[in-house]
Amino acid sequence: MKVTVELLGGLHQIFTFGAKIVDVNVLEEAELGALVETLCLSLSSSFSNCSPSLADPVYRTSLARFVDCEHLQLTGEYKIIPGIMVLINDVDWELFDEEETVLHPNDVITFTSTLHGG
Amino acid sequence: MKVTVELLGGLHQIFTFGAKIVDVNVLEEAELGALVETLCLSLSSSFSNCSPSLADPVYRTSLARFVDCEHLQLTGEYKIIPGIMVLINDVDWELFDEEETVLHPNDVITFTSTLHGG
Amino acid sequence: RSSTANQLSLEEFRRYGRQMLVPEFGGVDSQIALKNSKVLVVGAGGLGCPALLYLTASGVGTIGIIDYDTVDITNLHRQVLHSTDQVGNFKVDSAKSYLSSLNPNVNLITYREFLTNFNAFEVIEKYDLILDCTDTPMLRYLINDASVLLGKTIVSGSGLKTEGQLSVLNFKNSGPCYRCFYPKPPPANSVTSCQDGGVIGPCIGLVGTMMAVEAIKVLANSYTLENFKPFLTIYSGYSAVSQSLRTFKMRGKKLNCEVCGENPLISKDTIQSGLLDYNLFCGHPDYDVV
Amino acid sequence: RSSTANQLSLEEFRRYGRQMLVPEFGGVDSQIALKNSKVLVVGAGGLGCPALLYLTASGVGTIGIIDYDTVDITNLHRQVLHSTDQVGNFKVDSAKSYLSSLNPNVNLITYREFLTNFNAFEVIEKYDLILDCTDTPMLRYLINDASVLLGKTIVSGSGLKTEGQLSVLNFKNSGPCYRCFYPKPPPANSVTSCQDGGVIGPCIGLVGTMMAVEAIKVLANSYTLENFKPFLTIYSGYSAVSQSLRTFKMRGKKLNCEVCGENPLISKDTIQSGLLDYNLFCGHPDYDVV
Ligand SMILES: [Zn+2]
Ligand SMILES: [Zn+2]
Repeated sequence: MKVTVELLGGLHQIFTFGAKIVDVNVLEEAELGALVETLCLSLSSSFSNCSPSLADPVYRTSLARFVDCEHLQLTGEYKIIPGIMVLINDVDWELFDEEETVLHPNDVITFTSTLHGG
Repeated sequence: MKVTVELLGGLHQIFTFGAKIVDVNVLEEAELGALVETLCLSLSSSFSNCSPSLADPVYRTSLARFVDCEHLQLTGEYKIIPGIMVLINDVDWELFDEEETVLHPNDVITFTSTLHGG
Repeated sequence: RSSTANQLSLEEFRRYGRQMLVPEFGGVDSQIALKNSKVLVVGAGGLGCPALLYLTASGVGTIGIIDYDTVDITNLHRQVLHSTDQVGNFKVDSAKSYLSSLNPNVNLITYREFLTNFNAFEVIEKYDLILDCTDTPMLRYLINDASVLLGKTIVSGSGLKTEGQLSVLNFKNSGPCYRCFYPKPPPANSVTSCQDGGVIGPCIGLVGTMMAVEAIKVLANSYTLENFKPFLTIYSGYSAVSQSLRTFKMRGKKLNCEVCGENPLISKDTIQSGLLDYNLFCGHPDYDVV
Repeated sequence: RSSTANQLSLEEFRRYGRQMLVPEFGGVDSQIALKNSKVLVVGAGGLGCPALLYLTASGVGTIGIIDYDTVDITNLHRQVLHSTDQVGNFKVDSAKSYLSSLNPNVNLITYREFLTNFNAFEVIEKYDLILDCTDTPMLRYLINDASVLLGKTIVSGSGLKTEGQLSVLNFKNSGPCYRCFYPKPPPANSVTSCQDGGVIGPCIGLVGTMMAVEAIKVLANSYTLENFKPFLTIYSGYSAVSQSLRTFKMRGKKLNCEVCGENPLISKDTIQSGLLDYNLFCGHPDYDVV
């Protein structure tokens, strides 16, 4: 099924597709965590045709702006870093089940990194 | 069927319900012109239980901020005055068929009077 | 003015460095485009004040300001470019005194005049982009007609109470104009001014600030004939939660538009001769200009 | 200062008349509420400049400004309250010199200091509402913690490049705080400043202007415990068409929040003793303050 991903606060720059809004295909009843993994795999494809290693500093620096690379290396889980807000249809994911929120067709998932400039 | 009406630019003040967003029931396949009439009839109910006359200056002053009262008196048609923009699901009604646009369930119809202050 | 038109001085590089860094802005080329631009701001009131502050700070090379009003104490809650000691002075003089110290690189030209049928062409033709920061339909039609006939893009803003509206009109002579949006003027009794209806200072300020953003996009060529889409953006300062902007997709140029259409009725002659009487057209035969 | 705290002078009636007319504002009562309010603006930069201009103009009775920075030429494209002749002067002094002439009715108090663990409580406790116009996570956590412990509402803004964010935090001690939104600081290398990332002047200016609108809503009691809903509003100056605001519905207060939760770990003591090291917490042990 199709969901729409929005990347705000500069996050779009780290992904291959480079767009702020993009449609992504996920499995029926996929959880939000699976979408995060799909996005990260799309990121890796911008570095090489094969899956790049977390030891590659360029890849790791990019990925580290979205998920916790240490946690990924230890557990294989893609965990959003602190400072990124995740919203499902304009509502904070904390009001649902965060990574475990079950997605529905045409959901809009917004990721935005927190800005600090003033 | 239900459509949603938004009244911006101060227009909400002239209607009975006084809200900026309101759900309105119209017939299936109603045209936008019929919605305008429904809104105007709701306005008249704020003046009395029976239908007030266009000769009533208070009623006419209020109504004149939304429809052309002279045209109404002559033809019985409710015609939006110049300076009010009408939008259907965020798109200018000129890109559809203006008053003759056929409405669909859950359409959002926005009326906004043009502001001139600076 | 230590550098030529096609390059930036070291001072300019430092002053504008933080905006040249922004990818969407377009770097040195865009900064030089700004430097070579001439912008006319019509009205130094609630919209004009923040627009002038940010356009002057951003390094637009030449900025014209036209307004015949003097600073009144009732302006001060929102017209933040005019300080209390300027009450009674002309707004254009008050504006220039602060703006020239804000950025001495900018060539500031002031017109202590009403914009009228008779001077509109002479003034507007000197500029590349016009900001309509006025407050009556009459002036909005006049600015539109003269700008269309001279081929100028207009950034148009307005506001009242807690709301505002924003549009880019006659974009490169290909987008719709004010008359395409509003072929007929509103009934005179449906028009409310900030004097009568009131306005929250930072709400009108926000619209003026948005006008500066749009002006920078036009001048730095972020908008092109290919990507520009006609729009009307509506701001609400007191929406149900927080503040909101809504952007509506609008009609293109109307073929039957009286000024930008295929068979225009309005020309430089009809305006300059006074044949087209904007007071009468807008139903205010006794209305004071501005 | 010709009138007492519970009424307005004739001068004040004239100066603020246009905003008192706006139904959403709330008339004379709201103007008197503004007059009796004390607002602290932390940071007189890209956000602080427009926020200070509009809050001063609107008639907030007492405005504190804390900043240890001096005006630099690289600030001038966006920090429109500081003119070129102020380069090298402290921002608080530059700000005060213009603001005091903008509205002599306002009591302006300046702090030529960093906000630190040691002075935060002493400064913040004197005010009713805090505007966070700073530019590092470290200061945002410090302002939040001290404000929460002192029961102050915070209007929080930020921006970078063409985007911005806005929120009202710890609303009347019942809404969520900065730590409820961000229990853990972002990785230090994911934080970009306006110096490094650049910023469009009127884009950050728009966020500061929105902060002034939110401040007026808090001070004039447009927001109440009944109608306030936690939100995060995101501004984009260069969206596909025009500019955009998106408002997201956010979590409420978190029961396990380290400062506003049921069993807080953070207290005035842990802050003032220096036990809570914000530099270390945010991963910038060598970071300059502000
Ligand atoms: Zn036209
Ligand atoms: Zn909290």
